[in-house]
Amino acid sequence: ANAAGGLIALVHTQAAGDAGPVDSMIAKLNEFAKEHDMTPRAIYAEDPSTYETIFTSLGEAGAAIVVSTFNEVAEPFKAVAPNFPDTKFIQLFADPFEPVIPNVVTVSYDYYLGCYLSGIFAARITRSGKLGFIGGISIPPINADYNAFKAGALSVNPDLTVAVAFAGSFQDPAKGQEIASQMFSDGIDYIQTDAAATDFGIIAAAGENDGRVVSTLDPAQFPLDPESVISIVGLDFGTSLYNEATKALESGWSGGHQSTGLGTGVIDFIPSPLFAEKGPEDLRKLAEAALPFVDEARNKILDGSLSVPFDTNL
Amino acid sequence: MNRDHLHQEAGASAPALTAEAVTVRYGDVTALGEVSARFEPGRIHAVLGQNGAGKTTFARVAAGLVQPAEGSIAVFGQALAGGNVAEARGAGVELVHQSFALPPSFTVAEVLQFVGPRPGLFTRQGIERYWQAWLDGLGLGLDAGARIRDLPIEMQQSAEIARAMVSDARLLILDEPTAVLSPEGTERLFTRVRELRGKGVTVMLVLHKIREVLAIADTVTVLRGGRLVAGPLEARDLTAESLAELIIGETAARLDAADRAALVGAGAQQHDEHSRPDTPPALVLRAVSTSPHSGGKGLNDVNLSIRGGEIVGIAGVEGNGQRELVAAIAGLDPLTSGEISLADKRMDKAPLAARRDAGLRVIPFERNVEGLSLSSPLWENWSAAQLVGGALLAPVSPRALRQSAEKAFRAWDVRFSDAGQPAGSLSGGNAQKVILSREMDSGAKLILAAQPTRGLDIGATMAVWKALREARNDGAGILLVSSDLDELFDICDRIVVMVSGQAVAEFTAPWDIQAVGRAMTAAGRQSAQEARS
Amino acid sequence: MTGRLFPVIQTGAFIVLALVLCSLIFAAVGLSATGTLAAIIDGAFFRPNALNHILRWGLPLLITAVGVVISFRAGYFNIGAQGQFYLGAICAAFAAEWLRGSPAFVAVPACLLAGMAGGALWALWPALLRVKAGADEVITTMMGNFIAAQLLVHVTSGPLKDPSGSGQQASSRPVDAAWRISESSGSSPVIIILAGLVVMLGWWLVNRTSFGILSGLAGRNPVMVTWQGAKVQRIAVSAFVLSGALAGLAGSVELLGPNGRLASGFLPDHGFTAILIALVAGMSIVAAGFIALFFGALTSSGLWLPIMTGLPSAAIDIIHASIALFITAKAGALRALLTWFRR
Amino acid sequence: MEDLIVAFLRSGTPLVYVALAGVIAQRAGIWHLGLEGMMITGACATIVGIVLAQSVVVGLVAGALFCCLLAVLFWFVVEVLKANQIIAGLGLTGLGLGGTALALTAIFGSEAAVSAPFGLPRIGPAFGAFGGLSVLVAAMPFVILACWLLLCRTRFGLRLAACGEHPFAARATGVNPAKMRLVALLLGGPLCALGGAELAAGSLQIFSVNMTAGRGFMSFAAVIFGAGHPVGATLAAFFFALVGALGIRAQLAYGDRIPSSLLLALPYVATVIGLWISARIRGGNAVSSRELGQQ
Ligand SMILES: Nc1ncnc2c1ncn2[C@@H]1O[C@H](COP(=O)(O)OP(=O)(O)OP(=O)(O)O)[C@@H](O)[C@H]1O
Ligand SMILES: Nc1ncnc2c1ncn2[C@@H]1O[C@H](COP(=O)(O)OP(=O)(O)OP(=O)(O)O)[C@@H](O)[C@H]1O
Ligand SMILES: [Mg+2]
Ligand SMILES: [Mg+2]
Repeated sequence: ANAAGGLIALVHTQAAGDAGPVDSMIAKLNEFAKEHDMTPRAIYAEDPSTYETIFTSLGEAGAAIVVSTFNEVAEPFKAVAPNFPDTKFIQLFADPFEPVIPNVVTVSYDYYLGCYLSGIFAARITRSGKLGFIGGISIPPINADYNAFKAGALSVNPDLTVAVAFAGSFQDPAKGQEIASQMFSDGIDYIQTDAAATDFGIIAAAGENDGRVVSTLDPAQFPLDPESVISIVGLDFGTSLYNEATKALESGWSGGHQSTGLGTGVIDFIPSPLFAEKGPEDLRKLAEAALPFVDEARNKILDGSLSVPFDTNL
Repeated sequence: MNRDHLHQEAGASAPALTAEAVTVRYGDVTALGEVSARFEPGRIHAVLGQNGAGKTTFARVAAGLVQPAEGSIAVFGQALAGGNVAEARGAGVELVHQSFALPPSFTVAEVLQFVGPRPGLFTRQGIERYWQAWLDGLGLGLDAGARIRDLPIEMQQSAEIARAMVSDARLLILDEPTAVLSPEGTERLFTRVRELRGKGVTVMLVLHKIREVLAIADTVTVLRGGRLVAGPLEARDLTAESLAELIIGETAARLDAADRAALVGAGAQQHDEHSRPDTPPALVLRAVSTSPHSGGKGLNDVNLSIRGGEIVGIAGVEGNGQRELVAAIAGLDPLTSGEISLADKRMDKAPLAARRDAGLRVIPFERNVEGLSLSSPLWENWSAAQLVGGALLAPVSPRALRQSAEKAFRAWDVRFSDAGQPAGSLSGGNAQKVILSREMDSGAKLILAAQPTRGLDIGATMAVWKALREARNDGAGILLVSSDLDELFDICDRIVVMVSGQAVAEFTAPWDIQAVGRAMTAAGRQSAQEARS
Repeated sequence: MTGRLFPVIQTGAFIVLALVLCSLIFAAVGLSATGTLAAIIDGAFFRPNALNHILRWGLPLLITAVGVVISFRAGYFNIGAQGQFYLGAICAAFAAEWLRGSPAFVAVPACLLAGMAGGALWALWPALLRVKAGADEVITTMMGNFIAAQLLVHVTSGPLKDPSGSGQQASSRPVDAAWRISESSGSSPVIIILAGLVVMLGWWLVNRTSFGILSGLAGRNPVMVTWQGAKVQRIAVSAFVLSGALAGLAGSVELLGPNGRLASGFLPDHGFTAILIALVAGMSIVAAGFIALFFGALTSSGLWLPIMTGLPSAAIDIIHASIALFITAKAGALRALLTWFRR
Repeated sequence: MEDLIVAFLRSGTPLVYVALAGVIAQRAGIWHLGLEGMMITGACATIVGIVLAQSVVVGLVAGALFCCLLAVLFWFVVEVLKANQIIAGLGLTGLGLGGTALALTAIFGSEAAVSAPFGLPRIGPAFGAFGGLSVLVAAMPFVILACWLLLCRTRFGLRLAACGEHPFAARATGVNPAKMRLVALLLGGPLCALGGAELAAGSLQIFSVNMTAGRGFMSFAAVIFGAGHPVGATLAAFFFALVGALGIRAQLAYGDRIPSSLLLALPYVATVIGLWISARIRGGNAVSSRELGQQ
C-alpha cells in the first residue's frame, strides 16, 4: 500500500491538537510526503513502554525515515536503530549520541534560551512586578524553561516575583484558564505558557481583562487574541522536521548531531506583529522599549558572552 | 370439581379470579402445569402446598408479575393479557409478597405515594398528613413518617397490606403472611382479613399451617408439584387429616401421631420427658447484657442455662431480643457485661470459630442470607463450617469436601442433582436441610436453631423436628427460637419467654398455654410501663 | 464440556458485536471497516515475531489479572490495579537505585519483592478504609490510581530522574544491564517462568486452600461466612493485599524486563486491561491466562496497526473501548430484550 | 475575591451538571462511570456545532442528541446485555474520548483543537464581575432545584429510587426498572451535554481532545460523596472545585518548594478523606455486594 517513495513516519510522544509543535510537525510531514511521493504516518505514542516496539515495527515495515521527538526516545533509538541500517532515524530535541550511530541524526534545541529572553522582556513589561509561568506537567524540560524564564526576569530586576504552576495535563484548557485567572487576580500581569493545548485557556483568561498579557509558543496563537498574546517563544519543529527529512533523502547523508537554537530561525523569542498593531497603547510602548534589551541579550548569548544556566529541577 | 356448580353459586357476579390451564416454566422446571381454577368473589381462599408446589408462582401470575407460557387469567370477568402488573393492578389485584417488597429507606408515606395514584409535586409533610389520615381510616396503626427499615416485621407486613389497599384492591393476595407473625399477630391479621371480606374484598392466602387454614379459609385449593390437586373446596367440608393428606399425598400416612397433631394444630401434646437432670450444662449465660442495635433491643441481664440432651425453647413476640440472644451466644454481638460458658469453658470474648470448635452450631434466622450463599455451589456452602477454624492457607481438597458434602446431603435426604449447583436453586425446605446437614454433625454440643421451620412445608418441618429430637437424644443441648408456640410445645423440654431483651418467665411441661401467652404479652406491658415511669 | 465452552463462545460473540460497533463508527468517519478488522488479526498473529510480542504484552497483564481475580472473587471491586502497578514499579525502581552495584542475584529478587511490597501497600489503605469505615473501594482505588500517576510524574522528574545528558528525560536511570530479566521488545524465559508461577500459585490459592473457598463464599455473601465464624475482614484485607502485591510484581517485572527504566506515564491502561481480563475470564485463574494472551495479542496488534494502515490512535482507543463496553455482556440477555418489548 | 468566586463557579458548574446526571442514574441503580465519555461528547458537539452551524442552539442540541445516543447504548449494554456496569461505563468513557478525537479528524482533518468564534451567551455586564459567566452558571440553581424536586418530591422520583434500591419492589407495583433506567440515563444525557458545553463554551470557546481531564470521574465521585442526593452531589462537586482552587493556590504559594505533581494529587487525596469521613458518619457508603460477573 506504500507509495513509491517509501514510508516516512513521525512518532510523536505528545498528543496532537496543541496548535504548536506536534500539529506543525504533522502538517509538515504530510507536506513533505506529498512532495516526495511518500506514505506519511503520524503515530501517537503516548506510552514510553511502547516506543521500542513501535520503532522496531517501523523498521520491520521497511520505513525509509523515522522521526521522533524528545529525549525519552533516545534509549529506544539506541537499541533499535542499529538493527535497521536502511532506515534513517531522526530525533528532534535530543542530546547528542555517544558514540554516533550512523543512521541516526539527533537535533538539539535550546528552547530554554528563548524562555530566558521572554523573561527579560517580561521584566520590562510588567507593571506589578509579578510574573507567572504555567507549564503542562512538571517534567524536566519544562522545569528548565521555567528556570530560564525566571533567570531572565531576575537578571533585569531581582525584586520581581515569578510564580509557577502546572495544570497536570497538556490537554486541559479549563484548568489553564483557572490557574491563569488566579494568577491574574493575584496581580500577575505577564504569563509565559508552556502547556500545549492547555494554553488556550490561559489565553482566554488573559482576554478577560485589560492589562493582562501572555507569551505562548506558536505563531498560530497570535490571532487567538491579538490584544493579549504579546509574544511567543517560538520553536519550529515542523520546519526542522522538513529540513532534516529533506537532508535524509540526499546522497551522502550520515548520522550525527545537529544543534539548533537561537539564531538559526528554529527557536526564538518573537513579538506578536498583531499585538504591535492592536495591543493596548501603553503596553505597545513598553514592548517597543523592551525589545532592544531582548536583542542585546540574544546577541550576547550568541557570541558567548552571556551564559544562561540550564537547570531541570524545580 | 363441578364448574357449573361454582358458577351458579357465584350468581350474576363474575368470579374474582379465573385461571384456565395456566402453565409456567422456569427453564426445565414446570412451576405450574395447566392449573385451572375459579375463585368466587367476596370470600377467603386458602392456597396450600409443599415448598416448591407453585403457590407463589400462581400468586404472581395473578398479580401480573409472571407471564404464563400457556393459559389465561381473568379477574372479575376481565381477561388479562398476563405478565403486566399495571394491568393486573388496574383490574384490582394486589399481591403482598412472601419476602416483603418495600424499599427499606422509604417512609411509609413514600411507599404509599409511590404506588398511589397521585403524580405531581408533593411535600414531605403533605404526604405524611394525607397518608396518615388514610392509614388511620384503615385502622392499621401505622406511622406514616416511619421508615420501613425501622419497622418491626409485623408492621412491615401492615405497610405491605396498606400498600395493597391504596388502589382499592378487590382481590388481595397474601403470600405466606403468617410465616413471620406471632400467634397474636396472626390473630390480628385474620381479624383484618375478615373485615376486608366484610367490605367485599376477595382475599387469597397462601398458608402452610393447617390450623390456620381451618381457622380462616372459606375455600381451600391445594397444589402439588405445580399441578392442581384439588379446589377450590369448601373448607367446612374438610378436616385437618384430609387436608394433610391432600398436601403431602401418600406420605401423610407416615407422620407420627404427635407431629401430626402439632401440624394440624390439635393442641399441645404431652410427650416423653427427655431431659436428664444430671448432665452437665452445655451453655450457661450469667447476667448477660448487650448493647442495643439499630431498631432492636439489647439483651438485659439474661440468665440461662441449657443442659446437654435438652431442648429449650425461646418464646416471645418477634423483636424482643431473640436475635440478640442468638448473636450473643454465637459471639457476633459483643457483651457489655456478663459471662458465657460453653461446655464449662468461659467464652465471653471468644470468636465464633473458637466457639464452633467447642461444639457450638448455628442455624441462623435468615436462611437465605445468614445461612447460605445462594449463588455459591452447594458443596462450598457445606464446607464453610469445616474451613473457618483452620489457617487461611490450609490446603483443602475440593474433591474430598464435595464427597463429604454429598454424603451428608444424602443422609439428610436433600433433593439435589449435583453438589456443584448453586444453593439458590433448591427449594426452601431442601435449602434448610442443607444447613441442617452442615450444622448437626456428631460434634455438635450446643445447637442454636433460630426459626428453623419458618416457611417450610409440613413434610420439611417434620424432618427438622426429627433432626432436632435426634440431636437431643444424642446429648446435644438445643436452643430453639420460634414464633410458633405449637412447635415449641411439641418438641421443647423447657420454654423461656423473652420480653424486651429479658428472660421473664420459664415453663416446663405440662404446658399452661394461657400462662405462656400471658407472659409474652403481659410482661411486655409491664416492662413498657416500667420504662415509662 | 459444553458448559465450559459456552462462555468462550459467548465472549467471542460479544467481541464480534464490539467490532461491529467499531466498524459502524469507522464507516461513519470514512475508514475502511473490513480492512481495519483484517489488519487487527494480521497484526496480532501474522506480524514478524508475533508470539514474542504477544508474550511481552500479555504476561505482565496476566500477573496483574491474577491479582484482580483474587480480589474480585472475595467481593471487592478493587479497580486500583493501575496504581498498585505503578507503586510496584516505583518501589522497585527505588530499590534498584539503592542497590546499585550489587550482584544480580541479590538485586533482582530484592527489586521484585520491593515491587510487591509497594503494590501491597497501595492496596492496603483502600482495604482498611473499606473494612474499618465502609468507604467504597471503587472510588478509593480509583483515586489511588490518580494519585499514583502523579507520584510517578514526581519521582521520574524528581528523586529518581536520570541526570545524564542534559537531564531532560522524565525517567529514571536505566537499571543495570545485568539485572534485566528480558530484552526491551520481547519476553524472556524468566518472565514466562514468573508468570507461570503466579498462575500456578494463584490457582492453588483460589482452588485448593481454605482462603480460596472462604473468599469465594464471602465475595458472594459476606454475612453467611460471618455466621460461619470466618473473619471476613481478614479475608478482605488479605485479598486486597495479595492483588496489590501481584500488580506490584507486574510493575517490577516491567521495570527489570521490557522497560529497563521507570518512565513517566508508562503503560497507562495496564490495570484497566487486567480488570477486563479478570472479568472476561469469569474469575477463573486458568482462563485468565488465555485471555491475557488474547489481550496481549490485541495490544501488540494495536501497536502494529497505525504503522500498517495509518489508523489514527483514536481509532485504536475506540476498538479497545468497544471491547470493554461489550465484553462483560451475558448471553441469554437478548431473550430478556424480547420479553421487555412484549411488555 | 470576586475573581475567586467567579473562578470557583466556573470550575464547579460543569461538575455539577454532570454529577446531577450521575445522581439520576445512581438513584435508578446504575453506577455511571461513563459520565466522562458523555461529558466530552457534549463538549465536542457543542463546539463543532457552533463552528459548523454558527449556532449555539444547534451545538447544544447536537450535544444532547449524541449524549442520548450514548445513553441508549450504555443502557442497552448494561440493562439488556447485563454487562458489568463499571466496566461498560469505563468502556463508554473510552468511546467518548476516542470518538471525539476521531470526529475531529473526520471533520477537520486533524486532531488539532477547534476554536469556536463565540461561546455560550454570557449573563451580561449588568452583573458586574459575574457578567462573564455563562447562562448555564446562572441556570444551575434552577436545574438543581428541578432535579431535587423531580427526584425527591415527585412520584416519579420515588419510583426511580425504588428501582435503584429494590428493583423487585418496583416491578411488583408495575414499574419496569429497565424502562426507568432508560429514562434516567436519557435524562442524564442532556445534563452531561450541558456540563460538557459549559466546560468548552462557557468561558472558553475551544474543544481539544481529552479536555475533560477526569472531570467526569470527579463528578461520579461527587455522586457517591453526596450520597446520591442532588444537593449533596452539588455540594460535593463544589467541594472538589474548592479543593482544586486551593491546589492552585498552594502551587502559587509553594510551587517552587513542593513538587507540583504532589499538589496536583490533592483533590484526589481530599476525595478519599472526604469519602472516609462521610462513610464514618453515615456508617459506610460501600455497595455491599456487587455482581462482579462471577460465573
Ligand atoms: N425465578 C425462578 N427461577 C427458576 N425457578 C423458579 C423460580 N421461581 C420459582 N421457581 C421454581 O418453581 C417452582 C415453584 O416455585 P414457587 O415459588 O411457586 O413455590 P411455592 O409453592 O411458593 O413454594 P414455597 O412454599 O417454598 O414458598 C419451584 O420448583 C421453584 O424452585
Ligand atoms: N423481595 C424480593 N426481591 C427480589 N426477588 C424476590 C423477592 N421475593 C422473591 N424474589 C424472587 O422470587 C423467587 C421465589 O421467591 P420465594 O420467596 O417465593 O422463595 P421460596 O422458593 O418460596 O423460598 P422459601 O421457602 O424460603 O420461602 C426467589 O428466587 C427470588 O429470586
Ligand atoms: Mg412461595
Ligand atoms: Mg416459601
